[in-house]
Amino acid sequence: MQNAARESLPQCQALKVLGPAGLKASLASMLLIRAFEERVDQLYLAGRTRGTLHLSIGQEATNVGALHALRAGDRFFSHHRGHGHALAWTDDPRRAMADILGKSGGFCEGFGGTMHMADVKSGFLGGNGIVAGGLPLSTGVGLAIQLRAEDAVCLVLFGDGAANEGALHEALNMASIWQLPVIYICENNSYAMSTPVNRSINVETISSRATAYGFPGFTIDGNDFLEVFDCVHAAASRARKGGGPTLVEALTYRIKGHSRSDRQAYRSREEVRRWQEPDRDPLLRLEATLLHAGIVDEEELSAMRLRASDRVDDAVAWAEAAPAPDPSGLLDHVYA
Amino acid sequence: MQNAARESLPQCQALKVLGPAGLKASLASMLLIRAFEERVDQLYLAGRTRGTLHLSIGQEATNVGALHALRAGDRFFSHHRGHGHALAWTDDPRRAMADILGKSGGFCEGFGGTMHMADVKSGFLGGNGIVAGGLPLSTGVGLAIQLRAEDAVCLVLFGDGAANEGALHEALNMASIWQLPVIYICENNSYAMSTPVNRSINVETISSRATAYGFPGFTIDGNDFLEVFDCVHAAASRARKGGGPTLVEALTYRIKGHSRSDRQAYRSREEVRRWQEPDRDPLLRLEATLLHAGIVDEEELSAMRLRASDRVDDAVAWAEAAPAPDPSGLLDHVYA
Amino acid sequence: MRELSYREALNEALVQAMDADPDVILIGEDIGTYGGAFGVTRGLLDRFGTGRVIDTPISEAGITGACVGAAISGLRPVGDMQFSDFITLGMEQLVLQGARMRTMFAGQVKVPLVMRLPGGAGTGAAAQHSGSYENWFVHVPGLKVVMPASAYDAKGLLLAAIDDDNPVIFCEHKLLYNTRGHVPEEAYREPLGVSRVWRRGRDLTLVATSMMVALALEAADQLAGEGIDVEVIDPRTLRPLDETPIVESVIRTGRLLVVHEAVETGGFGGEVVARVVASEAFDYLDAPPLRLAGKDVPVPQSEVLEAAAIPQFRDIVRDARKLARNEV
Amino acid sequence: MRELSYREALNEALVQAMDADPDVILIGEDIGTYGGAFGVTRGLLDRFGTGRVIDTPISEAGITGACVGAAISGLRPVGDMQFSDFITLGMEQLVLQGARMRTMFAGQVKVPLVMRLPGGAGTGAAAQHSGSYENWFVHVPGLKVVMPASAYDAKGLLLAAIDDDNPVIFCEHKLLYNTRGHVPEEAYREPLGVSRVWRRGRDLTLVATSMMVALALEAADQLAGEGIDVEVIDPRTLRPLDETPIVESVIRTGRLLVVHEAVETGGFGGEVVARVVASEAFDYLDAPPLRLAGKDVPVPQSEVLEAAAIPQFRDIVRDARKLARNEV
Ligand SMILES: Cc1ncc(C[n+]2csc(CCOP(=O)(O)OP(=O)(O)O)c2C)c(N)n1
Ligand SMILES: Cc1ncc(C[n+]2csc(CCOP(=O)(O)OP(=O)(O)O)c2C)c(N)n1
Ligand SMILES: [Mg+2]
Ligand SMILES: [Mg+2]
Repeated sequence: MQNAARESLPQCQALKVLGPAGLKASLASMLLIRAFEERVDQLYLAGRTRGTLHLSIGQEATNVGALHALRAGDRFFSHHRGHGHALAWTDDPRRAMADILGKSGGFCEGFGGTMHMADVKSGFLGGNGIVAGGLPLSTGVGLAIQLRAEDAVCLVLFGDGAANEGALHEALNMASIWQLPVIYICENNSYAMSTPVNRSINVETISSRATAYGFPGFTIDGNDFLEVFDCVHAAASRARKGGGPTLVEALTYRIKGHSRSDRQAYRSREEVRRWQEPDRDPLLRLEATLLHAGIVDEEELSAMRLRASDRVDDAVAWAEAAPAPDPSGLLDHVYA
Repeated sequence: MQNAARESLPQCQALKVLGPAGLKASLASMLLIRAFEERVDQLYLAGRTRGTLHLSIGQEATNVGALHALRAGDRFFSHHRGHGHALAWTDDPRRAMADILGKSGGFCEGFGGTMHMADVKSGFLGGNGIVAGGLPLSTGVGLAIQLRAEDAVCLVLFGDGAANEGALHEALNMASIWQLPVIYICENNSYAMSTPVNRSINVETISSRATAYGFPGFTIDGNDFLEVFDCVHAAASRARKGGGPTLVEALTYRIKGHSRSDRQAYRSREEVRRWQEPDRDPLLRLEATLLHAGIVDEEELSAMRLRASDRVDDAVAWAEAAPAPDPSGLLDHVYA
Repeated sequence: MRELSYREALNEALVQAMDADPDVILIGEDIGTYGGAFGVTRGLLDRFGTGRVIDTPISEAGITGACVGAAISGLRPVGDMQFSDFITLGMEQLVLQGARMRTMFAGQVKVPLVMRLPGGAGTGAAAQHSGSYENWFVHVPGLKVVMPASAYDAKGLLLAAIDDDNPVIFCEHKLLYNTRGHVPEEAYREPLGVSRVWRRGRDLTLVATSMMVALALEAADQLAGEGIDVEVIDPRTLRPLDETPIVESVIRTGRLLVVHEAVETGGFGGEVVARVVASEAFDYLDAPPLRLAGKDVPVPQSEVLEAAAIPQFRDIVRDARKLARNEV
Repeated sequence: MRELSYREALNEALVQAMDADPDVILIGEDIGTYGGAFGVTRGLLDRFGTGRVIDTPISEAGITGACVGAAISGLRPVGDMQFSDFITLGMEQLVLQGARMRTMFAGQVKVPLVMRLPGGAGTGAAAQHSGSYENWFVHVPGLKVVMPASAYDAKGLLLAAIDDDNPVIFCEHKLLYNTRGHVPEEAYREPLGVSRVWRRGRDLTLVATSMMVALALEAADQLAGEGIDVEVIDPRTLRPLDETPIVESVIRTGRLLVVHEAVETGGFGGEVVARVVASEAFDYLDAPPLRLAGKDVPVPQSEVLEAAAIPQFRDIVRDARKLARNEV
């Protein structure tokens, strides 16, 4: 993987669609995710979180690239490693932090926590604790969009490990025979918990599975924001025109352990370090591209980094000040 | 589909492995299945069966070709349309008929009936009422064979409709990464109940799905006994040598309705008739080949047909004379 | 009075719901040309087209997920599981997604779906096509569970289930499809969460569900001839359970027998008994509350074995008589 | 006396079973290098190799089917569901295949498998990772259901479950993994189907399972100080249920409280109550038999909400006290 996009930015759909300001907003989103996740990691180490935690560090280009390629009216499903998706879509670190700290005022008011953020009105149909759990759901959303002839798409994110669930098979097949406007993004971050992807599948690419259902699949550099954006944007345009589903496999890497309990015996520190180098780290790569293109300068970049960190400070303070959920509301949402 | 095999019999593995006597035995098995199923159909129409019924008529070449390519020590899983498999393997129409008539003395003693015949000691691991239900099970049998380094394979039969269950995906993937000695036979008989195969998948062949998992898949003429035999035999040889799984899609046709309740509004009589012509009917085709090769003559053929019909008469008489299951044994098999 | 079969009543409910609301769609295997495995959706494809009567591949997790996804998008899908047993393939989508999403997201979504489960034994369909799983769903907060025992209730409850904004498990019984009864033409609703008292009686309260209701009523007739006056109550909705009429009845009769087809152990009968004995009816009990239910065995295929596994008319008569006569 | 944690006790049971019998194999996600999501299989890959400690892709139906297929081939697989909730993806293979195959085939097969389900709430894992599903399995003939509450029982019952020739659902609790207790070194078995009376008492019978056992014992201690003498019984095996000690106890105490973490409606408590009131203990009941169980809501993530959803020590004390004092 090289930073091919760096040279080809002028040809990128991302530049045309987002413009320089939009590109900066996307970079800001990636910076926010990184700062947010690093803070969450500290909060965990300080014993201030509860339950599990799956961090997005290293996957920001896919998180933001995929979601910023959508537009208002579109919908998406996230998964268990979804802080990045929540932030890329809502740009609301306060609410996300409130969820993580189990407070009121977040997306899910103490009911859902880290894996179940959702902002349904805006089209964010939620995280999921069940690997591949969003895949069958996206079929129904795609159907609804199609039946109502809406000009919208549904995107569903999942991991490389999720690609081995039967749910994938059923969802991809149904989307293909009905030509649903669904975009499947496999965030292949090289591991499912302790299982390297080459121990769980016996083919070169996960995207090749799409061909077994009769629709296009692409394997792309998931740490290249521009490549992710362009690929997803093209898939969405096709889907809006009735062109049916697309499977996108975005190659990326999980920098942190799988979750709280991970001793990471299955990989070397050296391997992790390699993915943090400037030619691989998704933030450093987009920064370099935007600098090279003159869209940002070093000063602005510093300001952006500072702003990301400030917003995270604010989010933590806000969430810590928020009240705990009121147990008297325990049964409020079981039935409509 | 033409009767290519007719000319190429001398090159067929089937002739080498089975010899002329074996080929005759296979034809006899196909004749038995046909006669048996036609009788079962009559018994149903006369109100003498209970529950559902799925007949194998038209699929005899796949039934017998696949199972006669196995050998002692091998195992297989059948499915809901499994009378043909039971007969091809056990050559025991009495027990099969007893199961269908809900009598004692059959394979499953009144507990299982038409969909749940099994003769576990011989390697017949049972029919299944759940579409694709045998697929995950075959993974476990394949694992057991592999762990014990047995010189055996496990074969699992399923329909075209079953190919859309998530179970297929999980089973094929696991077999591929572990290189299990499992052979997957998809009896593509053109319909799943009322659903034509081209309405439930969006690719040309079901066998192509194997490539998405990284092992060979073949689409063959499932009404050509010799082609089925040779393909399965080769797959079994490969599997025995540690070569891993194979997916075989055998193109065939279900001549009768799906089950008792089928009004067959989804297809034309003409279509059914075409599949009964001499160039398609699996019995007529194997008969013609063996006649042409001088392995049987017309007289012997007539005798074989008569014998099939006699054996079915005998099976019906035997099963009707058998006692009903004793309800005092109701709870005998719930726990070991 | 117009009579319809249970099958026709369900069909009419679907037609009326779909006529009234374009958001009502059907999703399932062979529900189009074939008309559903039990003929319940016959004619609907012609009337409403492939956009609203959606024939699927054999993919039960996919079907369940499609229903949940469509429901949170504002549609009102009615899923068809073909046989109740196949929901074992959709449990994750139904239970972990459909039933929990509203709570997990603190009320941000509604999940208005109906999943039809044709269940029950008695047809010789054997262990994988004869199941009664209703108590699994009773045990899942977020779901409602409905189980109509007559053509009249089939229509009224299905219309109410489709109106409901929650995921409703709708348990039909294969042997009921051909049973007939009075069914008004208009699109009436029978509210969820209301038990039906089929028959008043002073000596014993018989709570029965689904297929067992008709047998219970027959048994009550026979026992009336013996001077035993049986009250028969059908909860109709198992979750939420309207226990008041049951408790009131037991206060009057002092005796309770719960009859269902599902196997006894871990079944719905335990829930009814536990609620009754925890209620004020406890002080009025003259005899131990009893259950009569399916034997603890996978449903066998052959007639004699199957009949031995499932409560029969004579079993109900026997147990009710014993209970009424204090012979337990 | 040697002490081990519940986790270590399970690990030791696996080691001893695998040492003794080459047919015992483990199948599940991340059970190798990772040592299992809760560390129960730590060290086993090194000891027994990849042929017997089989890390799988994320394919729960596949895992369940692999266990059933291996079991009918003469192996004794121990499956690991990572979280109990994920068995929702394997219900068809477990219930329709594994539990029923022996009966459908009239006894031709044995299905000796153990499926380990780490379940329960209390860790802030939210609605899809905190479930207690034991009563679903209690409702399935062909399965056995085991639920150890202590390190000692964890080891003894797991060894017995592996010995058993039937499919056994082995319900562990995440909050118990770190609890410690006396665990002998030898490979002892605790027989399936035998309740454990943890504490004798005259005033009230408290039946508790899993995590609730320790809370019940604490509550009994506290109540003893108030002059209320509580008997605490842990069924340990929920199916088959050894009800005799419970019935005998209620005959002595006249009062029954069943406590479990799973939601109340449709839960195992109903089964216990129904059995007790149908028994000779009926005549000895001095108060309505009661249940105390999880609230009917998907388990929430945050601490206060989660605590409100699950029975707490103080809830047990409160309900037991009320019952003992006839305040219900
Ligand atoms: C159905 C199911 N099985 C297993 C798990 C436990 N689990 C949570 S995340 C995970 C690994 C997922 O891997 P992948 O899909 O690659 O996503 P990643 O964690 O790498 O982002 C596993 C096994 C789960 N949550 N759901
Ligand atoms: C899981 C499951 N879903 C649905 C059914 C109902 N059913 C029985 S056979 C069948 C069609 C199967 O089609 P196919 O696999 O092509 O086999 P064929 O009947 O054509 O031999 C269906 C839908 C079932 N038995 N199991
Ligand atoms: Mg991954
Ligand atoms: Mg077919």
